[in-house]
Amino acid sequence: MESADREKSPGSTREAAAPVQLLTPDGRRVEHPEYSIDVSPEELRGLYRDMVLARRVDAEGVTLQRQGELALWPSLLGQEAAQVGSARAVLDGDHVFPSYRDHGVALCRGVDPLALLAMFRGVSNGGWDPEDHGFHLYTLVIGSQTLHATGYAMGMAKDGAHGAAVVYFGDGATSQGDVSEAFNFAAVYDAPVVFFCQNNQWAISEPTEKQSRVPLYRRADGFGLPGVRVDGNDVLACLAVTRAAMQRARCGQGPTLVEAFTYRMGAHTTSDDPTRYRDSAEVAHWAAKDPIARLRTHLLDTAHADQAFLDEVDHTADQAGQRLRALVRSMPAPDPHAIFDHVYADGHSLVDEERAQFARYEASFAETGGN
Amino acid sequence: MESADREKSPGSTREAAAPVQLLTPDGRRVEHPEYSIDVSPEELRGLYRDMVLARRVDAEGVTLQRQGELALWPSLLGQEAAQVGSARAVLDGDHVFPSYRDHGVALCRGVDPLALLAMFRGVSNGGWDPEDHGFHLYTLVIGSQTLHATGYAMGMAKDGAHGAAVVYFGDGATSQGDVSEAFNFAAVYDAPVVFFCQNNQWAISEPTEKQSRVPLYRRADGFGLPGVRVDGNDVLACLAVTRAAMQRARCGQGPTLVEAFTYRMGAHTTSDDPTRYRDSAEVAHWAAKDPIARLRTHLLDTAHADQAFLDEVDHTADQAGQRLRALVRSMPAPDPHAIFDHVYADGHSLVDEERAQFARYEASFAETGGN
Amino acid sequence: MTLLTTAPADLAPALVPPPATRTLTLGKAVNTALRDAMAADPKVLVMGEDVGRLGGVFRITDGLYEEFGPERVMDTPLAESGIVGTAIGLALRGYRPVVEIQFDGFVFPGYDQIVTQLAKMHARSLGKVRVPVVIRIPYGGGIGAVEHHSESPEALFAHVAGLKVVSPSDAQDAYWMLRQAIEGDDPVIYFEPKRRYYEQGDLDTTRPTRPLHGARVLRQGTDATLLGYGPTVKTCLAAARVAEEEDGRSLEVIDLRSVSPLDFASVAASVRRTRRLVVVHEAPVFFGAGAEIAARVTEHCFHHLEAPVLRVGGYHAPYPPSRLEEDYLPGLDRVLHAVDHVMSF
Amino acid sequence: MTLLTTAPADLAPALVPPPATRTLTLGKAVNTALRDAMAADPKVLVMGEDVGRLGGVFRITDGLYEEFGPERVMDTPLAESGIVGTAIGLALRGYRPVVEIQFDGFVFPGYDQIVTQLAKMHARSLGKVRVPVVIRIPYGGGIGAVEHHSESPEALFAHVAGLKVVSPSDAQDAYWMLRQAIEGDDPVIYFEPKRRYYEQGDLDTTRPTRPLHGARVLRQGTDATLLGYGPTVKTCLAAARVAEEEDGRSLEVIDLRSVSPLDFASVAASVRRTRRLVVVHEAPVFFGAGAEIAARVTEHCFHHLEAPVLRVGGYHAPYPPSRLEEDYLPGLDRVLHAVDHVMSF
Ligand SMILES: Cc1ncc(C[n+]2csc(CCOP(=O)(O)OP(=O)(O)O)c2C)c(N)n1
Ligand SMILES: Cc1ncc(C[n+]2csc(CCOP(=O)(O)OP(=O)(O)O)c2C)c(N)n1
Ligand SMILES: [Mg+2]
Ligand SMILES: [Mg+2]
Repeated sequence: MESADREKSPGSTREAAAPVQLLTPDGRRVEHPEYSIDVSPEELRGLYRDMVLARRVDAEGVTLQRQGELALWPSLLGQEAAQVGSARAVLDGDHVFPSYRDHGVALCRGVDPLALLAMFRGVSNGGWDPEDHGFHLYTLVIGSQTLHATGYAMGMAKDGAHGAAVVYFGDGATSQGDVSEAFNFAAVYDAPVVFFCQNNQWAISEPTEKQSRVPLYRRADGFGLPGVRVDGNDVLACLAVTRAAMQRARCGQGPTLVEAFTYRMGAHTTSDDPTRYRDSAEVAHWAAKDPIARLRTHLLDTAHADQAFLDEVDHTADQAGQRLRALVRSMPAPDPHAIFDHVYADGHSLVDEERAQFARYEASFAETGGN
Repeated sequence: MESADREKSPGSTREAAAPVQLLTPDGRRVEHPEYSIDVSPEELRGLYRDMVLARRVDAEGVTLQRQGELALWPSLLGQEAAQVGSARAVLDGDHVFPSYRDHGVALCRGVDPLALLAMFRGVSNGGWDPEDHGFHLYTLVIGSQTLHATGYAMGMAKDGAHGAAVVYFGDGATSQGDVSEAFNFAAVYDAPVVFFCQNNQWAISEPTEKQSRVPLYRRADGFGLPGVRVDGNDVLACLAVTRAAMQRARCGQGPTLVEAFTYRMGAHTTSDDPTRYRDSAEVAHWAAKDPIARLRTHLLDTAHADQAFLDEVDHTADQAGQRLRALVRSMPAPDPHAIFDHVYADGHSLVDEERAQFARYEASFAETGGN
Repeated sequence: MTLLTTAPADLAPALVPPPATRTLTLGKAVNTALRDAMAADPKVLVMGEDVGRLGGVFRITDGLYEEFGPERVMDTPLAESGIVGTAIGLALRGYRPVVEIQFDGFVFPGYDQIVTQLAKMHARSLGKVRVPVVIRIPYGGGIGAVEHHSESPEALFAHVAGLKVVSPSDAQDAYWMLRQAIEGDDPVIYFEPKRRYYEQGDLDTTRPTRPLHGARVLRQGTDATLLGYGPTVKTCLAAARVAEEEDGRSLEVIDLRSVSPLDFASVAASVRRTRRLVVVHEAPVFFGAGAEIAARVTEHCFHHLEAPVLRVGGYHAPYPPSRLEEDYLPGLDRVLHAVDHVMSF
Repeated sequence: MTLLTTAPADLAPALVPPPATRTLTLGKAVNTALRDAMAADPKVLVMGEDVGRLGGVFRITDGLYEEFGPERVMDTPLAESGIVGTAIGLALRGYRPVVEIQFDGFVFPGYDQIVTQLAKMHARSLGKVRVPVVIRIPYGGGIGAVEHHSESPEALFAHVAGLKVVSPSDAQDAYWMLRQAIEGDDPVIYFEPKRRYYEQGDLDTTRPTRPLHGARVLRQGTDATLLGYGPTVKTCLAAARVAEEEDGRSLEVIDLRSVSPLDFASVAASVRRTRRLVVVHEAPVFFGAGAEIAARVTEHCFHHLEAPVLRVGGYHAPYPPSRLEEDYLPGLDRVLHAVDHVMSF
C-alpha cells in the first residue's frame, strides 16, 4: 500500500492538493506559482551540510542506543529536509517549540546535541535554556507544546515584538484536543505562530488515515487559518513555505498550518519494531525520495558543489558524530541529590526535608560501608 | 452591534453561507434547493404545540427559580425552533445526548419535565433512565457529551442498528478539545452521529467571535464531515436539515455537523445578568425573529390553524405549567442517605462503611433529641 | 518573590488592628489583590472565561477589564486546557498570567497541562525556565449549586510535585496570599472558598502579614487542635466556641492556609501541646489532605498523641445534589461529634 | 459480576498448586485475560493507541487484532480524552470497553472524562446507567524510560468516588483481577506494574482465586507488617526474606491488590497482630496511598500500634531521569531502613 495513494482512499472525503515542491525527487529545480525562493549556492550547500549533520547525529543516537549508552532514541531519518528547511526559516527573535524527534531543528538552532543525547541517556529531562537558542525544551506529551507556542506567540504580539513562534508536532498529534484548541486560540487571537506538522505517515503503528479522514493541512480550514501542504522531503520547499508563513506571522497576519508531507524511514524509536505493521515496499518507495540525495543530485547537476565538498561534509559530520560518541560514553552519572533540585523556583519545605532525609540516608551507608 | 453582522467582521476570514431557511421571519414558506420538506397541517400544528409547551415549561422554570423553588434555571427562550425542529427528526431507535438547556428536546422525547425541574431544584443530578426515551442525561461539563454520543454511535454501527445518535451543544462548546476530538473520531470511524450545535450567539458573556474566527459550521471542514448552517429560529428548516442528517447517518453515510443559528433571548441562567455585556438592541433585533410567532403567522396565513387552536394550545401549555408548579412545590426533600446510593453498581466497602457511620451519626441525634 | 515572601514569620492573630485597614468581603479582597498586582506589574495578566466585561461569574474580576483593557484581561475561548496551555506560553514569554477557572469541577480539562507541563517545566529545564502561573479556582460547596460546582479537588493538586496549593480563609489572607502567589515564581493553585466570598473582614494592604506557606494559629487551646483551611476555618472557629460554651473545652484552631507545602512545624507544635488533632475539610476524606496530615503528625508526634488524628470531611460519593449538601458537608455538628470522639480516647 | 466476583474469600497462599496451572509472564497473563474475556463475551472491546496490529507497545494486546478483528480491537486516534469519552459511549450502548493507556503519564488528557463523566454517570442516573469501562494503565518505574513513562498516579484516581482502583502483582492476579474488572459493572482503573511484565508466575484459569478487592497475606510474620501493591510487592517479599536472614525478623507481607476499595479489615487484622506497619509504594509519599492507609490504620488500631505507620515511596519531585530512578524508587534498602526505623519505636 502506497502512502500517497492512501490519501485518496474512499475514507478521505477530499483529495489532497499537490504539495508545494521546488525540487523534484530527481533533483530538478521547479517553480511554484505562490512560493518562489532565491537561494544562493552557498545557502544550498549550507542546507546540505545541515541535513547531513542531522542525519549523522541521528545515526549516532541509534548506534549509541544499540550499544546501551542511551535508553531510547527517536530517529529523524527521512525528515531531514522538513526539519532543516523549516528551521532555516527561523530568525533571531523567533522561538521554536519542538516535539521529541526534532534533532535537526535543534542543531540548526545551535543547541548542543549532547544535551539531546543526555536526555535520551536518562541523565536529564531536558535542561537547556530555551532562551539561549530560541528553542524550547522537547515535549513528550503529544501536542501539548502547541498551546505553549500559541501562548508564547500571544505574548510576542503583546510585546509588540517582530517575531514569531513555530511549533513542531506529528501527524498523530493532530488528533489531540490540545492541538485543535491551539489552532483555535491562535486563530481567535491572531497569534504569530506557525504550526509545523511533520506528517511522517505514521504515529507509531498507526497510519495517518487512522488519525484523520482529511489531509491534515485541511484541518486549518475548520479554524480559519490558512493550511498548506509542502513536500516534506524537499528542503527548498520547506524553507520557502515556512519562511512565508513566519513572515506572515511576524507581520501580524496571523497563524498558518504547514503540513510537511514526509516519511519516517526508521522505527518510531529504537524500542519499536515496524516490521509488525508496515511493508518494506512502502519504505523502499520513500527511500527513492530521500531528501539528502535529492539536494545532492541538484548540487552536483548544477555544479554548485563538487565531490570534494560532499566528502568534506561527510567527514565533518563524521567527526562530529565520533566526538559526540566519546562525550556520551564519558558522560558522568548525575548526582542523586539532583532529584531534589529545581522542583520549585522559590523552594518548598517538604522538598528541603526530603533532601535532608535522603542525605542522611545516603550518609548512613557511607558510615556503615553498606549499600 | 448586530449579530448577523458580526459574522462578517474583519476577524472572520470567511463569509458565512446563508442559513437554510424554509420559513421566513414573517411566516412565508420558501423553498430550498437542497432541503425540501413535506409537512402536513397536522404536523405543523404539532410543531407549534411543542414549541409553545417548551416555552411555557421553560417560563415555569424561570418563575420557580425566582420564587426560590429552584436553585437555577437555564432558559431556552428563543431556541424553541432549534430544539423542537431537530428533536422531531429523532426516531425510535435513535439516541439523544443533550447539554443542559435542551428542555424542548427533552419534552419532545417524552421525558417528564418534573425530572428536569428536580435536577435544577437540587434534588437529583439527573436520574432518568436514558433508555426509556432515548434521551441521555444532561451533561454540564461543556462538550464532553459529544464524545459519548460518538462512542454510542460507534456502538450502534457495530450492532448493525438502523439508528443514529444526535448530540446537542452550544457555540462556546466548540472551543473545547473534546468537541474537536469527537468530530475527528466520528469522521475516522464514520459514526452515525449528528452534531447539533445551537449557536445562540453567546457563551455566558462571550459572543461567538471570541470562540471562533470562522462560522461554526465550517469547523466540520477541517475534520472531513459535512457542515451546514440552518436558520435556528425556523422550525421547519431545523426539522428538514436534521432529518436529512439523521437519515444520512442511519444509512451509513456518516456524521454531519448542523449549526442552528439562533439566539439566547434570556439570561445565560437565572444567575446571570446579561445587561452587563450585551445591548438591548441586539435582543430586540432577535425578538423580531421569534420562532413561535413565525410559525403562528404561517399557520394563520395558510389557515392551517385558527385562533381557537392557538388558544387551546396556550391553555393546555398553561395547565401543564401550573401542574408542574404544584408538583415542584410539593416535591419531597431527598433522603439524606441517598448520598450513598448508586456510587457504585457492584458496591464498595468504604461506601458501605460510611453509610453505616452516617446512619449511626444521624441516629445519635434522634436519641438525644439534639440536632 | 523578594519583598512579599520574606514577610515576618507568623504573627498569630494581631492584637491591635493595623492602621490602614478597611473592611470588605473576601471576594472583594481577591478583586483588590488582582487590581493591585496588575497595577504593580505590567506583566500580570488575567485570563479565563467571562473574566472581561462580565467580571467573572462571581464578579471577582469586576472592573479590571475597564481599567486594564482586553490585552491584560482576556476573555478566552471556552477551553480549560487551552487556557492553561497558553498561560504557560505567556509565562515563558515573561508574563505572569492569573488564570480563573470558572468552577472547581471544570478544572479537569486543563488538568493535563497543569500536571504534566506547568508542574514540571521548571525541573525539566533544570531551573532555566520559570512558569509563574497562578490558577484561581473558586471551590467548595454550600452555595446550593448544581453538579460540578461544589467540589474540593485540592488533594489532586497537592500530590503533584511542582505545584503549590493554598487557600485563604479571610479577606486579609485572600489579598496577601494572592499577591504573594502572583509575585512568586512557582505555579500556584489558589483555591478560593466560594461560600465565603461574601464574608466581611479587615484588610491592611500596607504589608503582608505572614509568609504564603505558613499556618496560622487562630485560637489557642489546650484540649485538642482543630485544623481547617479555606471554607472550614469558620466552621472550626464556630465549633471551638460552642465546645467552650457548652462543654468547657479549650480547643486550639489552626488555619492551615497552605496545603502544599504544609507548614508541618506549626501543626506539630500545636499537636504536641494539645495531644489531639481533628482535621476538617470539605474534600472527601478518602485520600484527602487529612490523610497526609494524620500520617505525618502521627509519624512525628507518635508519643505525644492521646488519640488518633481524626478526619471530618466529605464522603466517598460524588458531591450530592444541593438539597443534600448540608448532610454531606462537614458542618458544626459533625466537627463537634469528632471532638467528642477524639476526647474519648 | 456474579460468577467471578463471588469467589471464595482470601485463601492465603495456596499450599498445593491447583491442577490446571501453567507458567507464564505477568504480561502474558494480562494478554490471556483479554483474549478469554473477549471470547467469553462478544461485548468486550479493546481500544487504544497501537493496540491493533502492533499489539501495543508492551505487546499486551498481541494477537487480539488477528483473532477478533478491527471491530473489536480498535486502534484509536491519538487522543486520550476521545478514547475514554467514546468508551463511555460504547459502554452506554452495552459494550464493555477495555481501554489501554499507553503509559501512566499519558492518562491525563483523559482525566476529565474519567473523573467528571466515567466516575459519576452511574450516580448521576440514580443507578439507571452502568458504565463498565476498564482502563488499563501500565505504570511505575524501573524500566529506564524517559519522562512521563514511569509514574504512579493511583492516588489521583482513588480519591475520586465512583472509580475502583486495583493493581495485580503476579500472573494469577493479573489474569483474574482483569477478568473480574471486566465482568464487573463499575469503572475500574487497572494499574499494571510494567516492570513486572516479564516476571514468570503460575496461572490457573479454572476459577478465580479471591475477590477482586481483597488484600492477600503473602507471608506471615509477627514483628511488623510490610504492605505493598503492584510492583512493590516483590520488593516487600525480598525485604522480608533479607530481614529474616540478616536480622532474624519475622515480617508479614500483604499484597493490597485493591487501592479503592481498600480491604481495610485484612490490613487492620494484620496490624493488630504485628503492631507495626510499613507501607511501600512507588508513588510520591505526599498525599499518596500510604497516607490514607496510615491514617485509617492509626484511627482504628490506635492502641495496638507500637510505632507510627511508616511510608516508603517516591519523593515530592517529578519522577527523575532514569539514571537516577534507582535512587528515587523505594528499593530493598529503603524498605529495610524503614523496617529498622519502625522497630526502633
Ligand atoms: C498524550 C500522549 N499519548 C500517548 C503518547 C505515546 N506516544 C509517543 S509518540 C506517539 C506517536 C506520535 O505520533 P506523531 O504525532 O505522528 O509523531 P511522530 O512520532 O511520528 O513523530 C505516541 C502515541 C504520548 N507521548 N503522549
Ligand atoms: C468545562 C466547562 N467549563 C466551564 C463551564 C462553565 N460554563 C457553563 S455554561 C458556559 C457557557 C456555555 O456556552 P455555550 O456552549 O454557547 O452554551 P449555551 O450556554 O449558550 O447554551 C460555561 C463557560 C462548564 N460548564 N464546563
Ligand atoms: Mg508521525
Ligand atoms: Mg451559546
